[in-house]
Amino acid sequence: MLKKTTIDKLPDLAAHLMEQGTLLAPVQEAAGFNFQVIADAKQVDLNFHNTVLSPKAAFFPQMEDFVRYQTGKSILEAVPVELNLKPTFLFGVRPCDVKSFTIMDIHFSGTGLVDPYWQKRRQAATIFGYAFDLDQPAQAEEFYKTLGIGAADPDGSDVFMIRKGGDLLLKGVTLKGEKLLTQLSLLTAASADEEKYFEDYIIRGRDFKTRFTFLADKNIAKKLEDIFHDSDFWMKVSGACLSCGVCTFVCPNCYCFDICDETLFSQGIRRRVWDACMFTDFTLEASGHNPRTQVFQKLRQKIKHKYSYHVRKYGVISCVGCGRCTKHCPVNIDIFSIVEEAMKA
Amino acid sequence: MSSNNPYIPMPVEISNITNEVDTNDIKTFRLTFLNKEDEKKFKYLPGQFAELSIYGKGEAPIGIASSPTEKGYVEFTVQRAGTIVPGLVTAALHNMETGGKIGLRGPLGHPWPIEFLEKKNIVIVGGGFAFTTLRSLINYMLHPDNRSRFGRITVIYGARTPGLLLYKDELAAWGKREDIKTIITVDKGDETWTGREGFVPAVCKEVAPSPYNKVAVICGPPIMIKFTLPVFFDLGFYKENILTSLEMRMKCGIGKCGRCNVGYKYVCSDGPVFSLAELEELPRDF
Amino acid sequence: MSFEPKILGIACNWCTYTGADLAGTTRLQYPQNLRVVRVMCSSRINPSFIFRAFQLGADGVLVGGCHPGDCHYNTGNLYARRRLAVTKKILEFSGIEPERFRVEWISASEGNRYAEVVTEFTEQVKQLGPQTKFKISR
Amino acid sequence: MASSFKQIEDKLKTEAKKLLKTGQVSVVLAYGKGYDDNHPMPYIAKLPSDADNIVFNEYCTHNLARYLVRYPKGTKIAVAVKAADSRAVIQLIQEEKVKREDLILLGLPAYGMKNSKTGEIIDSQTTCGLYNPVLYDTLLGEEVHGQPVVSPYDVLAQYEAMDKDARFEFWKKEFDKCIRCYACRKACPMCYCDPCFIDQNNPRWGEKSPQSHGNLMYHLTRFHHLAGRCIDCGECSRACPVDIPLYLFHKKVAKECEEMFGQASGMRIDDKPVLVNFRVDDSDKILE
Amino acid sequence: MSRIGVFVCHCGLNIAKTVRVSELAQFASTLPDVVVAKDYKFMCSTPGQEMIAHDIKQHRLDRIIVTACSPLMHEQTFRKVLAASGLNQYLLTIVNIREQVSWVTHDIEEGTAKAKALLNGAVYRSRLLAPLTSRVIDVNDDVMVVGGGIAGIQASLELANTGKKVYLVEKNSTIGGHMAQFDKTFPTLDCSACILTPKMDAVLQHKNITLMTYCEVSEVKGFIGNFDVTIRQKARYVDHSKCNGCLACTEKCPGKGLSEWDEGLVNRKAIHIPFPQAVPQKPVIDRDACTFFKKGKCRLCEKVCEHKAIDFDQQDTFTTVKVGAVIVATGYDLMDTKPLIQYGYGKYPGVYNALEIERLFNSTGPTGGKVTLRDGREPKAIAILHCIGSRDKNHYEHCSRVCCMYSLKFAHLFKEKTSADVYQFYIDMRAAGKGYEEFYNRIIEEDVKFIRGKGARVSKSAEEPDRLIVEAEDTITGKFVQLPVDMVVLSPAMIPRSDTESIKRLFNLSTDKYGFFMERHPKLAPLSTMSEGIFIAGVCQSPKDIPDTVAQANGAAAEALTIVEKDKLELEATTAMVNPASCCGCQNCVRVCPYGAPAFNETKRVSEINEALCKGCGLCASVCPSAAIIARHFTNDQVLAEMEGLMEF
Ligand SMILES: Cc1cc2nc3c(=O)[nH]c(=O)nc-3n(C[C@H](O)[C@H](O)[C@H](O)COP(=O)(O)OP(=O)(O)OC[C@H]3O[C@@H](n4cnc5c(N)ncnc54)[C@H](O)[C@@H]3O)c2cc1C
Ligand SMILES: Cc1cc2nc3c(=O)[nH]c(=O)nc-3n(C[C@H](O)[C@H](O)[C@H](O)COP(=O)(O)OP(=O)(O)OC[C@H]3O[C@@H](n4cnc5c(N)ncnc54)[C@H](O)[C@@H]3O)c2cc1C
Ligand code: SF4
Ligand code: SF4
Ligand code: SF4
Ligand code: SF4
Ligand code: SF4
Ligand code: SF4
Repeated sequence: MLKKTTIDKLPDLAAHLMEQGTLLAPVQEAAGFNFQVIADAKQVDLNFHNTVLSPKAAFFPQMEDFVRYQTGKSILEAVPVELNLKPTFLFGVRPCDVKSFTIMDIHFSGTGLVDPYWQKRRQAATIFGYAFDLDQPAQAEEFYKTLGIGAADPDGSDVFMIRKGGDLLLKGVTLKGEKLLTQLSLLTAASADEEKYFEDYIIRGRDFKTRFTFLADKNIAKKLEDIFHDSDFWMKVSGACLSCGVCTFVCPNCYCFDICDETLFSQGIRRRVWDACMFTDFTLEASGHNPRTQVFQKLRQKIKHKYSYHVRKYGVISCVGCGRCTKHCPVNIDIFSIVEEAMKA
Repeated sequence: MSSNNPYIPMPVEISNITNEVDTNDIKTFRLTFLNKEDEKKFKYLPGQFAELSIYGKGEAPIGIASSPTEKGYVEFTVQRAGTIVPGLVTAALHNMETGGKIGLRGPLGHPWPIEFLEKKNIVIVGGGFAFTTLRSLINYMLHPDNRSRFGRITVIYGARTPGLLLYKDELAAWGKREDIKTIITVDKGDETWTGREGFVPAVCKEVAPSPYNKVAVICGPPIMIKFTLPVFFDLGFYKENILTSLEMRMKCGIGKCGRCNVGYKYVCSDGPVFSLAELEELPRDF
Repeated sequence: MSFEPKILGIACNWCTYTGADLAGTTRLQYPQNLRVVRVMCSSRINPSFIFRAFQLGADGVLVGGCHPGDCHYNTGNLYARRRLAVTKKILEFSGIEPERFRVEWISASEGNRYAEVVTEFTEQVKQLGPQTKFKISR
Repeated sequence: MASSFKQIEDKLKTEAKKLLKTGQVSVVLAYGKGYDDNHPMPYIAKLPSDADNIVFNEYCTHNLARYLVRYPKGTKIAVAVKAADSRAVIQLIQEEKVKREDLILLGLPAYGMKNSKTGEIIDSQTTCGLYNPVLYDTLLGEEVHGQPVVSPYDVLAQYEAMDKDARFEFWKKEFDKCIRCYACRKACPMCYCDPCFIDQNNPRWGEKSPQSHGNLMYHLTRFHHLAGRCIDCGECSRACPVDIPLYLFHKKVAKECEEMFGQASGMRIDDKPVLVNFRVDDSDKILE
Repeated sequence: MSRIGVFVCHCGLNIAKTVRVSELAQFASTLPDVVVAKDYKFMCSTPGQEMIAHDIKQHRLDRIIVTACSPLMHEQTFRKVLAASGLNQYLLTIVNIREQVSWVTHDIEEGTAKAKALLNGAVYRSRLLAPLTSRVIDVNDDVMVVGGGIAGIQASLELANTGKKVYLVEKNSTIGGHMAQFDKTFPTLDCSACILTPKMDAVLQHKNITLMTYCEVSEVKGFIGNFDVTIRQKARYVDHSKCNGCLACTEKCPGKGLSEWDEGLVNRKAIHIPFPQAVPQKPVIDRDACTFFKKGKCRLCEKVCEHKAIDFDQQDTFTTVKVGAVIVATGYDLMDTKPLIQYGYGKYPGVYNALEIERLFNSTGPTGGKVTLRDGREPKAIAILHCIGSRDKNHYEHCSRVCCMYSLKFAHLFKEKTSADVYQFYIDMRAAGKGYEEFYNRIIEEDVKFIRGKGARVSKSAEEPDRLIVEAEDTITGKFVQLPVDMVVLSPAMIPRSDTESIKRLFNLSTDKYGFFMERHPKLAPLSTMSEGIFIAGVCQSPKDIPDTVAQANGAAAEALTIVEKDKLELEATTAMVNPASCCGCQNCVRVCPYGAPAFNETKRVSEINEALCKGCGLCASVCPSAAIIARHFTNDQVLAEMEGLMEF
């Protein structure tokens, strides 16, 4: 059943959620919006287009502690860090970012060994998806539409939210979401008109215009494979790339990590931290051999990983078209223009 | 969480250390489990590897050198890595003594395809210290319970100098057996060396095993692999019947951390064992 | 108990370290808060060493070298002077009290000066109180 | 009268084409089309026909000197340089990373550059504040005159005046934001080390995890590495996805270096970088 | 993972009084990797050392920490213990709890706490120590001496007499240096030529000395024990292998140039030997003065030379020799006093500098030893002005040390050769030297007038146009003096050679603020330099007189001998090295190293350190941004670990 509340009451809604667990929601920061653990219900702000950093950190934090140990003491005294999670509410996630969770699920908990941290954090969370505003044009660098993700796609959310003027319409998508909504007494039932508006909105969202509209994903994988050895092509498109890690760190679908032992005064923590295929030491072996040293190799890895390898391995592109990589690239490299060019090559 | 957590190592104790070579930088570590359940869970086959873990230093993926037929312990043959700046984990390991306790995560990766090898004649080609998982395979096949499952076994093993050959005692023992043919070669012998001299690819060509019902299992330094593969290909071995094992920098060992891919394959979880046919599908450049 | 600061010293082998020994041989008394790392030349000091010292919880850092012109390696301390000056400015702008970081030229014959400097610096750091800004808290 | 961006672009195209055609250079580092006009990209022209793709507009902020070190010694390169970019080239020449005789500097006088991310005019206080290149072989437009000249260090006053605890809190807040993507060092024309000290694990200079102390170690050390070398182009701050005002710190260090050693970075080819140099009569006062 | 042994010394009560030593050992034994920890009364005693040796064996220790007195005291002692026990000596760490703990506090709590912290730091560091071995190199037997003044001559002879082969490189066409210009030498007043020329001859005759006059060093490569020195033989235009020194050529030659030897007071021929006793006695052609070179015609010398020794086509040639050590003895110049316009040198013919006066006294000089003014008059009053440019904050702060003495010598000679009144204008008299004060007293008795006050100005006398007025403030009477004289002698500062910069660069020497070569240590190593295997002697190090110069020359010869006497040399083990995998090619190390040890390898695009040149200061390691330099024994990880250990408790 569709529920509703008003934007004015957002702090109350937030406060309710905070009573039940941890609330993560967009907050205005100096550099733009970002998800934060909400301490003050009034901070929650839905007047954003999308967040600077993707919400992947909610499930795959940049730093995850595995074990605490003491050097000089036996391994038997090392203590695994247990995750004691409260229920978590991830509030106001755009459909493309929601989609990224389902893609990452395949990697972290859907195939091979299960990553317990990802899985536990996922299980503890309820996701409030939040449709884009269809009357606002997409930002130039976004292209999720191309990848079959609607601007108001509720898939993957537990609760999906659409804004209608000063109102916020909420619908339970999963049983978990539905149950939660019924508990939230401050929500009222929506009218039939609103229900219709909601359904139409979702359909309308599928046709929402973004920059690229012509590609079918399967071809991308094949085509990239074909031109793998065309280093001239890769050199050309990577000419400006700095091989920094911005595009990977802001990407909701980049999952590479490193495991580090960080010790101080013989107290240490083994933890995982984000890593990036753009970094020098990513593939550097102890012998000094490094299979990927040149910028073009690194950028090729990144692009092929997302649009080709990932498709071969998991059957889905590892990109949701959020456009963060392009937007934040210091030299304005547009990953999708490269894919587009590859298709022409 | 920890019991099912693939990132948390099991505690093991170093019960024996063997210095393998005269340069002192390759040692075999025999590890015994400190928890009996861990030992039970640690079911592996030749060709798999594990992450050796030392808190404060890190982890290093190392191929399992012992055979699952050897009960009560697992063995790893480790080279001290890094020429100028020593490798963190391997150097620390080399500084350890028996009784030292470390961590172990695994078994990881795919083994040599044992079922596929059954009933076949097997040529094992090893070079340098990359002989470790081959040793595991040989000992596995030679075990009385298993020997009958496999056809003829030929081992061709080469090292730069006699001092750099691993598992010298075992090599000698195999040499005396009837059910395995062992050919040892060194690039350059010394005064005491009475065996064969010459590079592995050349020896392979000379021995020229017929491809009939045969599988070649090859492990060694990249340069050796590069020249040995064509030899077998020319001898008429099917690409599917030439097997090798790859190495790439890795961290998690379970296909999550994203760094050891060659094309769409992860060396840790899809490999490290690949057939030549599979490799040819992958890009030659990374 | 009054605040007893931990002070990290880095002293060059030829002048300041020897000067410190001289302070000992002449039985001069000074506070025991300073713990000295011996390096061959004050120019060996990497700026990161200083940052790290504060992260490790040093309440003050004292660097000692030969007087300019007397460097055992001719010009080492002339480079060090510039590099450490920049280090100090960086510390200052990052918000650490610049008084917590001091560079002194103390020759091998200046045992008394060594004792004086240590005494005075320890006193100064005491006044400043514990350094918590950079200190890594776990 | 300053030249328009379009005029400069045309000259840049012509000049690049000429240089490539005559074989005077094998590479022209300039700007090319991005996915829209507001997002041009560094562009590497190698064929005379490539020159047609060159653009120059108010969003062409990138410091192309960054790419020079990628080419093998002896490669003849023409590089389009704005004010700070030319200083970067000078600094690189001082550091013997590039040779003057291998370079042709196409000077771009530019006023009113805009930030691609925000679309706003870049406050010249956040950069070196110069409009005309310091060094060039050909100037592809009229020198900019009559625009307000700002001291590059004016912007610091407010921060210098801060109480030290407040300043510490200010920086702590800023550095805590850092996600360690290293865009700052990669965008920096003077950060050409590969590997960077922070990439190394034996010893590990700063923890890899993006926590206060690792971040602090990375940034403070980087500021030190760039002391007397940072040419104040502002690229690091513009590259930073979380908008850390790194330029402030760099400016402060640059100001101090200039005061202590009497030399600004990237102004004269024959200078020696200040921290690998000394004067016997440097004053001990600088340590106070 | 290391097996560390900690040995805490009581040093009788020296340490034990203010550090609880057994508690310290107990504390050590709780630290990770510490296998044994013991305390003992006197660790440095034989039983103490034996205990360490024994424990190394018994506990298979691989790191030793001795917690005792300063490393400057006993590091060597304990290193030997390690070496004798088969452990690399660099695996020793000394914790200084005597000089820097127990002796500087009375408080046993404080002392013990600090000792613990220091020990903990040592344990942290110790784990990361690596064994080091020093490289051994072969040593070349021969020595090069640069500069053929009295210093160079003396050093060459000394070395040659021990049987070593010496290359003596002199830039002029003769050896002898300044001393050859003098008439008499203070304080003994013996004839300079009489004592010098035999030595010059001995050099020429000595079978172990290769004399290379009219030569300059153009390149120095290598390092101690193994220098490759390239020498440029300047074209003489006379083939010395043919010339027999008859000097017929010099008579006919029409070309004229100012005689350097006579300080430009007279001319000499274009083809010339500098002075009659020159060694070698073979002429060279001064290209700038030669009529043929100037006008394309002449060649008179060629015609008269019976031995066909003249060769106008001669070019500079280069030879490279290998030597094990080098002595630099390039001497000094006198300061050019022309810019000091207040003294009128170069303006008034009556103003002379000291070396010109030396030539005037000399019987081989321009006047044949007669003291006359330029216009031939005999001076009636002479003023000698001390400290011109020396001891002067505006010019050279240093004292030139010999001026007082030679001014006295001049006074004496003036008195001897003329009837003039002689006045000394001095700041104060410095006569510290054997027999110097006596010489001073003797001169006072010779009726020389002393005016204590620095000569301030020399001007032309208004009344008598060919006389000069010297102005000064007499600091004894406080009166302003204006003294009319005929001749003024300036005693200019002795300053480094004008080509000091290039010599400095060639041999990688450093200079003090005036430009004199710097010794390694002013007291303990006054003849060595920071460049190993390179020594200095004579005035190039600092102003001094002949006795001191000769003493230094002998000393330098002995120092050089200690090197070339050896077959092999052990090099410093704690040197720096570049990890090429991390080097970004910034060349900072190359720019800063005081010894030129790092060099950039253009092909590999990384820097490399020549360990033979490296002294292990570690400067390069701290300027290396990408932390590529491993400063052995003081590596980044070792220092960082030690700091961590020091700060833990
Ligand atoms: C499948 C596989 C099997 C291997 N089997 C053996 C073996 O049997 N014996 C043996 O001596 N060595 C083996 N290696 C190589 C061994 O993993 C490296 O030498 C080791 O990781 C170096 O670690 P370090 O901490 O000493 O070096 P560091 O330089 O400190 O390495 C830092 C980290 O980089 C990673 N890394 C560095 N080099 C490699 C590398 N070559 N391969 C994978 N990861 C690397 C590791 O995560 C390591 O912890 C194997 C590698 C792989 C991938
Ligand atoms: C006016 C005057 C009077 C003095 N009278 C006395 C006295 O009476 N008694 C006394 O004890 N002292 C006297 N001294 C001091 C005395 O001159 C010095 O102590 C002595 O000459 C120093 O000898 P030297 O070999 O160090 O230098 P020098 O005599 O200067 O000899 C240096 C030699 O090195 C050569 N040379 C220089 N550069 C190079 C080069 N690059 N390559 C090769 N060769 C080079 C020069 O040509 C010269 O031959 C007097 C000094 C002066 C100025
Ligand atoms: S594409 Fe852009 S953001 Fe990504 S590594 Fe290259 S320069 Fe950095
Ligand atoms: S690759 Fe770029 S567009 Fe795609 S999900 Fe990642 S950040 Fe978004
Ligand atoms: S921060 Fe320092 S080491 Fe890193 S790239 Fe910049 S200059 Fe080099
Ligand atoms: S660009 Fe910004 S976020 Fe990235 S490392 Fe630099 S300061 Fe940190
Ligand atoms: S300072 Fe370091 S990075 Fe620079 S050239 Fe020397 S070794 Fe290489
Ligand atoms: S340690 Fe000192 S002497 Fe050695 S190379 Fe480095 S700077 Fe030169």
